[in-house]
Amino acid sequence: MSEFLQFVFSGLTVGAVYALVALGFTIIYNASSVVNFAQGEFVMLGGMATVFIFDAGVPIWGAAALAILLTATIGILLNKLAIEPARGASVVNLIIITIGASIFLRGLAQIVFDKQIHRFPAFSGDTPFNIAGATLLPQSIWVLFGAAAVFIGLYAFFTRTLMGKAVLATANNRLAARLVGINTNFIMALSFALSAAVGATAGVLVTPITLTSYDIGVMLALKGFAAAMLGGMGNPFGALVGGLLIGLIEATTAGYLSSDYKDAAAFIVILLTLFVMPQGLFGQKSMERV
Amino acid sequence: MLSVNGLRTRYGRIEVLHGIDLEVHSGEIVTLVGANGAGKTTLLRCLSGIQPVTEGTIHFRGDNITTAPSYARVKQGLVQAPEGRQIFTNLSVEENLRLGAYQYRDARVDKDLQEAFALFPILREKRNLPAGGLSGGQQQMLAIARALMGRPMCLLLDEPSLGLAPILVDQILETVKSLKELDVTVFVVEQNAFAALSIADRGYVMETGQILMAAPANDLLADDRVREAYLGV
Amino acid sequence: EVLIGSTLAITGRASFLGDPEAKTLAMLVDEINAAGGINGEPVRLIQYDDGGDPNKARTFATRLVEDDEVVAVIGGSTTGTTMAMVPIFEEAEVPFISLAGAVAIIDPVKKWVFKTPHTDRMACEKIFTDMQANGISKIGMISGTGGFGKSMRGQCMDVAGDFDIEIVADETYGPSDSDMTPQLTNIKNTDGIQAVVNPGFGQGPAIVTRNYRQLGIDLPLYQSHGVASKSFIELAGDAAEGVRLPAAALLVANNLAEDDPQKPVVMKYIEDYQTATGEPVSTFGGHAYDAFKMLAAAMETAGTTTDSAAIRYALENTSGFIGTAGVVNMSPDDHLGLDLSAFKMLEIRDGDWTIIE
Amino acid sequence: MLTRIPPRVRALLILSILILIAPMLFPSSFYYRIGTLIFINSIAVIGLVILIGYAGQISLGHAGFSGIGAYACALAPTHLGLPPFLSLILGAVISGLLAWFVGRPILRLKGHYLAVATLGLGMLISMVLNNEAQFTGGPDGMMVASLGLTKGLEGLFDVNLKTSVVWYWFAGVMVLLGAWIALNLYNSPTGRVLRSVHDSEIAAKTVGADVARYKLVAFVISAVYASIAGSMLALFNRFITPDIASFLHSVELVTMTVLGGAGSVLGGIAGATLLTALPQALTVFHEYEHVMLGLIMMLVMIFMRDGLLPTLRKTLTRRAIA
Amino acid sequence: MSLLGVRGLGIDFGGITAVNALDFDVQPGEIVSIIGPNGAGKTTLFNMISGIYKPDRGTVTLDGDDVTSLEPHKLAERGLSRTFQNLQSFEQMTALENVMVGCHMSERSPVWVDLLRLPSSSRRNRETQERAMTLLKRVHLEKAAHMEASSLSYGALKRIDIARALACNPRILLLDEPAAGCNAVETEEIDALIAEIAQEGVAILLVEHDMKLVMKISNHVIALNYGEKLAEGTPAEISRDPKVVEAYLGSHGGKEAADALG
Ligand SMILES: Nc1ncnc2c1ncn2[C@@H]1O[C@H](COP(=O)(O)OP(=O)(O)OP(=O)(O)O)[C@@H](O)[C@H]1O
Ligand SMILES: Nc1ncnc2c1ncn2[C@@H]1O[C@H](COP(=O)(O)OP(=O)(O)OP(=O)(O)O)[C@@H](O)[C@H]1O
Ligand SMILES: [Mg+2]
Ligand SMILES: [Mg+2]
Repeated sequence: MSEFLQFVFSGLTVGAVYALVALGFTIIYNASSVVNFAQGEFVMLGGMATVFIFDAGVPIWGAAALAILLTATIGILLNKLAIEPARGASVVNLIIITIGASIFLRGLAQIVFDKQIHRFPAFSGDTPFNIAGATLLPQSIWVLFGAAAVFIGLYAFFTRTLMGKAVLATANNRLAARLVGINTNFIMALSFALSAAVGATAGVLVTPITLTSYDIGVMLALKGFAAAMLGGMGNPFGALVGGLLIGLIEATTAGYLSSDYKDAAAFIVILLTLFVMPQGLFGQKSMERV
Repeated sequence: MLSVNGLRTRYGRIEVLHGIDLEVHSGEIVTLVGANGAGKTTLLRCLSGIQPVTEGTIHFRGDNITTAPSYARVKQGLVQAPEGRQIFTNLSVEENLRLGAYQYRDARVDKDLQEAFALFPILREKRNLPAGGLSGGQQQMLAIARALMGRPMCLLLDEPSLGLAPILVDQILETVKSLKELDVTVFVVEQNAFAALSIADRGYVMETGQILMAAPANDLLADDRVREAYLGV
Repeated sequence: EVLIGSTLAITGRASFLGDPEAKTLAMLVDEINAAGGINGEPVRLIQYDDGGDPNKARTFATRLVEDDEVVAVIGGSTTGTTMAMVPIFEEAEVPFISLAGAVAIIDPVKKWVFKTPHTDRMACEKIFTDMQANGISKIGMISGTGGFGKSMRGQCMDVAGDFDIEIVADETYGPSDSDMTPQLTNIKNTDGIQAVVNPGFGQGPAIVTRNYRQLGIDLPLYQSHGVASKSFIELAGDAAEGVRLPAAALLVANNLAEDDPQKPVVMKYIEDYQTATGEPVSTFGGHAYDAFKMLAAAMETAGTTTDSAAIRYALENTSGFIGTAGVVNMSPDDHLGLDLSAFKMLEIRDGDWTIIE
Repeated sequence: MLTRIPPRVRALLILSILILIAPMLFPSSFYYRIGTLIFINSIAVIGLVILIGYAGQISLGHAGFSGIGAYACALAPTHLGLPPFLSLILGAVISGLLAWFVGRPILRLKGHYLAVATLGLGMLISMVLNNEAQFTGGPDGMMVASLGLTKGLEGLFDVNLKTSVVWYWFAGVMVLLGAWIALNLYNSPTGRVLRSVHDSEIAAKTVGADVARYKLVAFVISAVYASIAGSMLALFNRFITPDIASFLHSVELVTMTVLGGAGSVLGGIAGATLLTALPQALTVFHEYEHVMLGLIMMLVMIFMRDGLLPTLRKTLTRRAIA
Repeated sequence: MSLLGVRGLGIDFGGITAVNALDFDVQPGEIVSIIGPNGAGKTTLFNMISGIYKPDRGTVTLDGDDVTSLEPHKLAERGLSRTFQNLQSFEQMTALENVMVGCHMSERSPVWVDLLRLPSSSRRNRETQERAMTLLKRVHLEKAAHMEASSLSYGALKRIDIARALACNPRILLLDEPAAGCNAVETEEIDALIAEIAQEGVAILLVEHDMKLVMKISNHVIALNYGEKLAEGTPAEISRDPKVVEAYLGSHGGKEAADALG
């Protein structure tokens, strides 16, 4: 029993990390139907920038805030310099642009920062909580809360505010969005800033657990993308559930079956889910009539 | 209200509007007729800032808006119900309508919403359903209602009767006429030229990217060339 | 001009190997040129970044041989890249000194291929020797699934029997995993385990170490020589206390006896490297240091900077060379030339390495 | 004069001429290797041109099929005693069959969901290659038998041939073959259906096309292309690691396809050429290499919307008219 | 036995009935028009007949065979073809290629024949091209043959849609608002075209809001309202039916209908 609980804790910790990345994907996707493959780099930038600002003597909270701000600015620049000039390009083109951006940002990070692995201290120490024989680090609770907070914020934004609707409208039909008076350029900038900030927040929260280096973005983007698709792209709730689910599958497979094939188990579950539910668990079917 | 001078535009290398001059006065209903591919839709796209202008100017209420972004034009009261409906298929009917009033956050939005529902009761029935599920004609109603939510000073309509049942065509024409009473200027592109000309003050005839004729609507209705080429009588 | 080539994993997953290696080589070339070059000729280093990708490495190897026409090559940060390049240097008859770990590189011996780091097999032997001395006979293993971890796991399985050690739990984790508590929970719950070994490099071992403490496992934890850099202690934090690992003298230079022949060599390298880069040394940079110094020495012995056959012959007959890894004595059937004595068993105490013998 | 020739033949002519004259510009024999790698990548990319460019179905897992092809050539000769060339065929057959079996459920998915499903498929293949170390040598890879091209030719002509030179011509012929087939397809009944599926599946169905089947056909063909490319890489390098099946390699292949111009075979080859040769050229930038690579990718996609080749072609014809 | 038979057909969307208990028949060479207010269920009916939606109730028969819920491509093989209210053009293909895809059933061959471009493949290609060109001429679009569909105007695309559907050699053709977006003169061309097709023995099921067109060429008109049959009869009967006038035609439509009937 205690071992099962331990697997669950492990799964939730890792899953919350995936969920945070997936939530970042959701924002840009909802504004532009583009999967931003540089999302992982936002997470990396959040973590790495915090490390370096912290090492320069700024208190951890200040460092984190600065790092998030910096990453959001980079998000805006990415939109302004690479996405906006490509207006009207197909979704595949935009994806390639984001892949280029991720290579670019990674290259830049290895020059501006370095190629070492880093971490900074956990927010509330490293003494684990002991719950029914299983242990959980305080930082894991931070990550879980972070994921929950980001989810609630996004959910409210997309369902309760007109601005949130305008974001969805921009992705659904850019032309129509412009015709009803939405400043689509602003919406895009906003969503890139928001998405980058969410990514950076994830980086800040998870670095004490996962450690960080200039190239962690690739794997995080991959897992986050998978999580977002499992949950149903575009739905914040799906991103949350998808992330946690993949974390749990990996942890229990590693615990009960084989650690060699825990990633495989996650992908098999994703494939089987999609075969039955082609829109993911909570994805919305796009409405197009003929 | 709206004046267009020497407007030219191109898709890639092919020029499709070769210097359009056109004037819409405040409170008028003006209609534009022309065959398939004449460039009517393209002209409206230019007016709304969706299609860049290569030469010429567009003035709206005295301001040069030739290069103004679309959202700024909507803010100034130049609103379009586009061809092909262009609704937000994944959003609900009500969300579509509320986005039509994106510029406004006041109480009048709710009032306008009720008016839109009164105009097209079917939309009230389907207010919470995704707009993509609507029938073709219902989507057309939504597109028009959404444009009205934007409180236009000048409304641009691209084939508003497309796909509408005859009884609704009557209603749309009535609505357009009633807009005139509210001091809304209307510029309407219509294939149903007879109907459009019968409610319009003036009309333009367009052919292969050029204005061929401009005259009071009644004169056009009586013109033999127009009757033969567009009214089919 | 002496053209020396190198292709390393300067970026990518193995960049913490390739990065210090590349920096070390660049530093040594500057140094040797300032001192008049090799046999009076200036040295030019042609350096490529293969990112740890074997296909790229092979392309760069071809480029070094056919386009740049270098006289010798140092490189291959990982076993995969090294093995992909071996046939090229064998065919082109260019001396090649690898900086990767696996024993497969030099066993069986290949005429033109040498290597400087201790083999993973030796690391296993060193760890098991220490275990045997402490009466440990049943162990658990948790290995990274990257090339390094996978290869060392195989070697450890292979030699465990020689030390009467039984591996009763065998878990793995992926190169970018961030939580190993499920695997460690399984190890913890296996009956009779007396110690745990963790072959792997990168952030994995640091996380394993932290999870190990989080779960409150109080058995000895052995890491491999793959974590032999100061940053491991920083990353693992307090959890690193008491962790043991086999490593080269470089890490404990200060603690070496004054009469240790390695002491002046490693002290100088540490100082030079830190001045040149502002970063602390790792044993990985040391591998490159050994390779370059050995190559330069071979060229001097052979008295040529162009005749690859003579250089190869001189390399193969290197003896008594003192490097950061230990004292090297090569022979036609040993292209590594290190023995177990070159490894020191270290334990982390108070956030620093200490030698235990 | 060139315009009188049908576009299909013209493309093949241009390609043959380029392959023939390129070696005259090679400063050293090393460039034969780059040429060969370009050709091998081109073969995989042509497959993706059919899948992505023609049929509009994305795949982020095609490196998995390359992996199957590569390991077929690594394993079959030792374990089954098959000659390397037959192993290549065996790999292609296995890849084709796998694509056929998994293709039906996978291709019911659309857009990003299809992307993630194919990604998962590729990941599964790459995990098997990584984990089953007793067969595959694990992440450190394994040696591959020689195809014996050089030996065979030397026996024939009694000359001393460099492997990469022989391979250059062999791979060049294979690219021509692959391009010929893909170009044949473009304006054929099958190709037209694939291209129509790109724009509207429903309309394609209502004119009587069994869309599910045609998508599957494109998937299988592209898997075979990828597999053959993988086999060739293994036989050429004579050493193989699971990196060939990695997610990053899949992404690289898709990037080549789109960068060059997804809808056109020559475009795909141009993309493969750019992304294969670029890292070699960028080595002069040392640590700025990756920054430059990312930058170039973004710039090409921003300023050459339709991809490298189609954009160039448009500019050229505009010049010609002006 | 009728060519197309519809019996008790019905479908619901999320609890709301879109079409219910519909019965009717279409004979070869006959033009049957479906009219009704927006949202009456006309397009939905087409979608069920052509296999895009699976009906919840009822059957569709072709020549007496039950073809309910058959895949669209199977129905196409049995001679049923259609156009779309929401255009479904192959945007990145030329007008000619759009129509050539329509010829798919007559030109398809094993994949390997196309891959190797055997002479038979080239020959079929040529034949198809000629046929497609003839069809384009029939809808007066030969000038646009080599233009990409994405650069054509709405009216042109509507006509390509018709040409593509004709390319399937249908025995029954479903046209969903073919004249939408065309002016009176263009509508007359379409009207002539439809009559001509019917003359050749093709049955036509037509949805259209242009009463001039409907009343002039239909043999038979069915009026729907809220998914159910409101009235059925000859154009003259329907145009006088007070229920139809009230729910659908209105004064304007009534006048148009009367005009068309002369
Ligand atoms: N995206 C485009 N690219 C290239 N050419 C285009 C594009 N859109 C329209 N055209 C061309 O521009 C011309 C004008 O088209 P437009 O859509 O404005 O015509 P229209 O008068 O609205 O016709 P319709 O009545 O059929 O809607 C046509 O010849 C058309 O082929
Ligand atoms: N996929 C769907 N999801 C939800 N509702 C649908 C769907 N398809 C059709 N409907 C509903 O069914 C009803 C009938 O729609 P249909 O498109 O058949 O109308 P129609 O008669 O073709 O109208 P129009 O003349 O406006 O084209 C409408 O109320 C529509 O909202
Ligand atoms: Mg138009
Ligand atoms: Mg309809």
